[in-house]
Amino acid sequence: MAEITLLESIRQGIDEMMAEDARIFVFGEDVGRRGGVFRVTEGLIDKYGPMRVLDAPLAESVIAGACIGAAMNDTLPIAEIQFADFIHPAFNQIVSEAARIRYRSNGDWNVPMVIRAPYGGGIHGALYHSQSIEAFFCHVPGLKVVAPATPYDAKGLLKASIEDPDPVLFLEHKKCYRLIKGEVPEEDYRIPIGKADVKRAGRDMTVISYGLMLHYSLEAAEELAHEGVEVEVLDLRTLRPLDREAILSSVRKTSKALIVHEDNLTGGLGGEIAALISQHAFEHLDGPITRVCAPDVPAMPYSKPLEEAFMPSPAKIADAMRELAAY
Amino acid sequence: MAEITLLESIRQGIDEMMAEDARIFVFGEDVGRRGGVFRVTEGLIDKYGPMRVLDAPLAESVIAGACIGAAMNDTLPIAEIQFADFIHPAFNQIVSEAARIRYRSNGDWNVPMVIRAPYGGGIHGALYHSQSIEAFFCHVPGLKVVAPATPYDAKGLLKASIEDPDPVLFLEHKKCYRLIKGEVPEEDYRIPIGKADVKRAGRDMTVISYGLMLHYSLEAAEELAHEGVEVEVLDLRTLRPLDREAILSSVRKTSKALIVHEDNLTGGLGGEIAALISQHAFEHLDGPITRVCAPDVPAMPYSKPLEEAFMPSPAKIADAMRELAAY
Amino acid sequence: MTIDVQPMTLVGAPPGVDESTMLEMYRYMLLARAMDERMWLLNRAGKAPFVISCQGHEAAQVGAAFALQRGKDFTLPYYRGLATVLVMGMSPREVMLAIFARAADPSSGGRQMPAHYGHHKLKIVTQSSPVGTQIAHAAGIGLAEKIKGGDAVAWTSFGEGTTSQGDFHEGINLASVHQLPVIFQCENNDYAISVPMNKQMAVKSVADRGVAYGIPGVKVDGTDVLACYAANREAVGRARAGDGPTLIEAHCVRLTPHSSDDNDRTYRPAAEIKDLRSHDPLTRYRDYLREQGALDDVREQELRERIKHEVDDATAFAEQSPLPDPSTLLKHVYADS
Amino acid sequence: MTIDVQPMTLVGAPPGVDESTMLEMYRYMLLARAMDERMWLLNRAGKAPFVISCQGHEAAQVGAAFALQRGKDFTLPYYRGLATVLVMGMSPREVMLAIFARAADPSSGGRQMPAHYGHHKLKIVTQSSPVGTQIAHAAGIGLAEKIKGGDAVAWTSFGEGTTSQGDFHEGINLASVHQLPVIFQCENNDYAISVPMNKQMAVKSVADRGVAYGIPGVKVDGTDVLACYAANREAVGRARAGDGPTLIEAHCVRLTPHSSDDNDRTYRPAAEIKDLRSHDPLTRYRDYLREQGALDDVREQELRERIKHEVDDATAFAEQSPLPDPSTLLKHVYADS
Ligand SMILES: Cc1ncc(C[n+]2csc(CCOP(=O)(O)OP(=O)(O)O)c2C)c(N)n1
Ligand SMILES: Cc1ncc(C[n+]2csc(CCOP(=O)(O)OP(=O)(O)O)c2C)c(N)n1
Ligand SMILES: [Mg+2]
Ligand SMILES: [Mg+2]
Repeated sequence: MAEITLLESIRQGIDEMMAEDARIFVFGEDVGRRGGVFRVTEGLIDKYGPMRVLDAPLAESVIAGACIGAAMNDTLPIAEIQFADFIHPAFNQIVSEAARIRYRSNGDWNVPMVIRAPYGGGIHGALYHSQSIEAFFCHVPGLKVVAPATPYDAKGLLKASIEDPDPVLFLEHKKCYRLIKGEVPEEDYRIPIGKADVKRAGRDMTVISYGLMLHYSLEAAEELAHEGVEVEVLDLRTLRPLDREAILSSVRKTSKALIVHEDNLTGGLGGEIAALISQHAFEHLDGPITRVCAPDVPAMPYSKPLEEAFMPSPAKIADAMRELAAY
Repeated sequence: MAEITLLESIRQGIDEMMAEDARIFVFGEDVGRRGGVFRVTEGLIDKYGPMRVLDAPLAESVIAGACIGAAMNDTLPIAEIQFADFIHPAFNQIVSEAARIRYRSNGDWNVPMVIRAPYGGGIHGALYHSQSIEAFFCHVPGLKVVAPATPYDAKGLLKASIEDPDPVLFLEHKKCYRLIKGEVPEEDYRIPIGKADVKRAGRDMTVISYGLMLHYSLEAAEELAHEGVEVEVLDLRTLRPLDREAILSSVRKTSKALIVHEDNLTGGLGGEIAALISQHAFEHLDGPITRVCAPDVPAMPYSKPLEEAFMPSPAKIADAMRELAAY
Repeated sequence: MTIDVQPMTLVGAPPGVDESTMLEMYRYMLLARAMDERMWLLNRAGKAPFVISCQGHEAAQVGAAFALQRGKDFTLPYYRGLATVLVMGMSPREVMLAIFARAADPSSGGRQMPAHYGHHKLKIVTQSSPVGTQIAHAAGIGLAEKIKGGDAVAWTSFGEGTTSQGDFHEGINLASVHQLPVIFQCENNDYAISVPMNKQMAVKSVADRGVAYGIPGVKVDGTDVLACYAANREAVGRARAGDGPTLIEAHCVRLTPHSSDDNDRTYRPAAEIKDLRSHDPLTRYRDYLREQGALDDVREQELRERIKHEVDDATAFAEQSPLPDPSTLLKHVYADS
Repeated sequence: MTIDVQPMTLVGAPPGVDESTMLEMYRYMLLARAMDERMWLLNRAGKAPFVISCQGHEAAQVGAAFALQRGKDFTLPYYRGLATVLVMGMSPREVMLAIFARAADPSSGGRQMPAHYGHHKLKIVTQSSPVGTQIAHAAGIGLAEKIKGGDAVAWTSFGEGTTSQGDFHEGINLASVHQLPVIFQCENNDYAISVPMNKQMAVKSVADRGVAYGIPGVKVDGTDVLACYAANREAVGRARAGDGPTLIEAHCVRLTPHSSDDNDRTYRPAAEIKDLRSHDPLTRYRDYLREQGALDDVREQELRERIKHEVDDATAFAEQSPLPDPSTLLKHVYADS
């Protein structure tokens, strides 16, 4: 098996699907000649031509809105939002339209589209090129939200997302793009949407995370192993729908839960996870459900010392693990 | 003291503030001659003229965006979004701009504006005239979110919101507009943003709610009193920033928590509240933190039987109270 | 605000429109009006919580829909589009099912307010309440059609107030950049609820905005069904030929308050309301057909009776049809629910 | 894509512009260019993670800013607005503080990327990254000014790609409905990162879009500082007189890649890149000033030395200035934090 980066695994996934199914097209700013600002779609325009790899006008609402329309006319659009921070102008189209079309039409219409969005920070992107936006969309029935952390998961989940008959928001962590490498099999495969994955087994506590923070959590877990604490690390992979069973059964086993995300604490996905656990695994809990998240400031600042102060780090996560273990 | 409706208390609040401060103006669709589709601003154009009560073009993004600009030019705008469901086109202006301007300018600029939005259902408004939108904005640092349930609180909080140097989203429950009446003192007063209020004291469990559901919770609490269960009902009033102390101290006292909101369960504000409690009042908990919320469907349907099935009711809340009491 | 529809002369039948077609247009206009008036009666009788009208827009909608191909072309009509959907194939019974919010309502199974039309088999695309979103969808449908190499057309409608929305600009801009087969019909009735056009835009005509996208902006008398047909037929021809989108402004009249929740006397001058009826597209077309000798009292009479019967039948059928079962609340959130 | 700036003749000085003003304009253009080039050096040296240029836009910005009143009028310049903010009063030291993300950076205290300008005292309104939002803010500032009865003007800039955003439409539409004192300057450099204008809009000129709002749409050679000054001076006059907004399209050249993260050779024809320098606004203006006898080698030389000194000083000052303290991370979320 070949070792490739997260970025390459996503490009491969798109490429292999486009080769198979002529209904698939890519629509976004600079996705053509430029191959996207991160080069995820590099080379696709040469392979599939300008009618299947289209540079969109600089207008996110119609990027989403047009893909919604196209999805209702027997095509399978993959919209690229250049930075997740710029998905907000499309909020109405995604929340009021894409997410509600099946329900409001009583199942008569549906919107099989994928919206790819690079998110997350730690790359000197400052307030508007670093945001974690998942919490907004994890609150929206009718949407699915996927956030893989490894090349293997990303490729398998991307293919599943393109085949999904409902709208899927596919989140790609910018810092993981080239940092995270992994083996990906030659043969065709899928990772089902809605299934979490235990990336490290342990009996002393459950850490629930995703994206870049999943990797930081694994680092911290490694550190605690040397201190004799066996941490189980659960990679959500899909943020909506949440894999309730995976979360609850792990916590019932370890009886302690630590939630880690890069998004702001208040109103973040961690709240929902804590609520699930505290309602449905209450009897098993042997310590307070703890969250390690970004502080409640509008977004990640540019200047290095501020960016570092903002980001949850393996060290901060390890400290929280120790505290919870000691409880 | 006079008994007035929630709607009248809001109109009075705007009117009295406009009379005092010439910097205040109202900007929204149909707020002029029509006095707003709910008549909240009725009569104001006659009193203050068309330059302080302006009919906006049918464009929410610029309603918010222009008020942001106006707030930076020494005026105090009150934007009206005709229905909260239609705030989504303004999401980018509110989240990327209004909420971030103070932080991104390191305190050099700020946006003293109020955005009023009628929200909530139970009025045959269907999917797009019934939504609860608070969770999206409660996740946004830099914003304040207020949702009063009584005429007294509404008037006092509205005045505090207009005077607040930061952007405030002021949510008005449509069904409460005329249904909820209450006494409001003649004299000038304020209700501070960020302070919850115990609307009913009790020792057996804490119910945390706001808006229409606050009233339904009080009804249910009344019912349980007859069964010998003393329920404490906490009215959040402000949804961001949350009154952590009020929530935690009440739960520490009663050791049981029930959260009730009309918004969809998953990713709703209830998750954040549950997380706060499960992390910071863990030792005091004597039962699972329970949530009574709307189901995870895109929004409230129009047809009566479906609308009723969607809405949390006093009966559903009472059942949850009984179950939690029996735990 | 004065309504500058031309004096009482209609453009007359464009080539290829025979008498039976002209009468068919008239029938649909009458049907839409009769359905609409019945809805108001049901509302007053407490049987329909909400009504929003197409009264005054019938000519614009029937003229346009006659230029489209049923079952082939996509329509994305906004909430005033009753006459549009009738011509595109929705039956009076199907329309009434929505008014009563019944389970069998094909648009939404009673989930949405009435007038939020949708019907996949008829390629009527499901509509929502936030105005203008469908303009972007229409552009996307056109984009997909171009990608697939098909020759179907996407037709969408909206009010003049909705042209203030960003989605109006973004959607038409995309369609014009790629020369997509889309027709954007603005049904200008001078008001957005209570807001008059001069508070909505600083131009006299929405059609003037075509220039900003390098596409034809056509202004047509929206109370003249034959003129609206001609304008749309030309636009459809351009679209199918790959010559790109057209922006059509059909100047209509809003003969009713905005909706059953509105009272237009609070903001609309009495004289203006009084004058509206003189611009009723039905009266104008009836007079024209009579002049042409295409219509007489007898035919008019039998037409009206036939329509009354249809509306009675649709109302009775819908009223006795069952409401949605509460157990279906959780259905259709996702494919597997 | 060919850049259709007129042959090498400038319009010449409009009435009331004396030689010292013309030289002052030149000085600001040189200063902006020198600052910009220094930033790229710092980026290459690994001292500045991000640079985005105003190279090729200096004439459009200096011409415009000279038509405004410092400290009175509001400017909302987008990220290419280096020359704009320099003329409006931001010092080279203040600009460099942002490049090094220092605590004393007046725009954001090092919180935002460089080129996200803001300076309350100078009425430079804080800018964000999502393009086009400032267009709505400018309209709102104009609205407030009208409500207050003041005569300040709001001036905002943006690229041609940004005209595809809904906020462009909504903002200009509002300003035109209320005849607000706002100037919308589109600095058209033919590209939005890699996307050429013909994939962005189906019109030849952004100025054509003024018609859609019933306001003047003025197309000006954005490499001719005096022409840009004249166009903006006229627009400012209209705005102050209460005659409403103006849309100005200044056709510029983008002499650099989009930003330090971009490589334009992957999408921009080599010949086109080669040709760009022949449209350099500085060269054109220098030649003009020499023809006019306003400039000679000596004056040019001392000007350049003075500027080099300023840039050296600003760089040294900013580099040794302290970074933000991590403990300030939580400050300024709300007034009381
Ligand atoms: C985004 C959004 N904002 C506000 C509303 C509330 N609303 C419904 S209809 C309407 C006026 C529409 O006017 P126009 O576009 O002229 O259409 P008309 O009803 O006059 O035919 C408004 C403001 C809405 N439905 N959607
Ligand atoms: C809403 C939004 N979408 C995407 C981006 C990413 N982006 C930054 S600059 C840019 C191109 C802007 O082009 P133009 O408006 O022509 O200005 P120019 O850079 O050419 O001067 C894009 C797509 C953004 N900043 N904001
Ligand atoms: Mg209208
Ligand atoms: Mg450009």
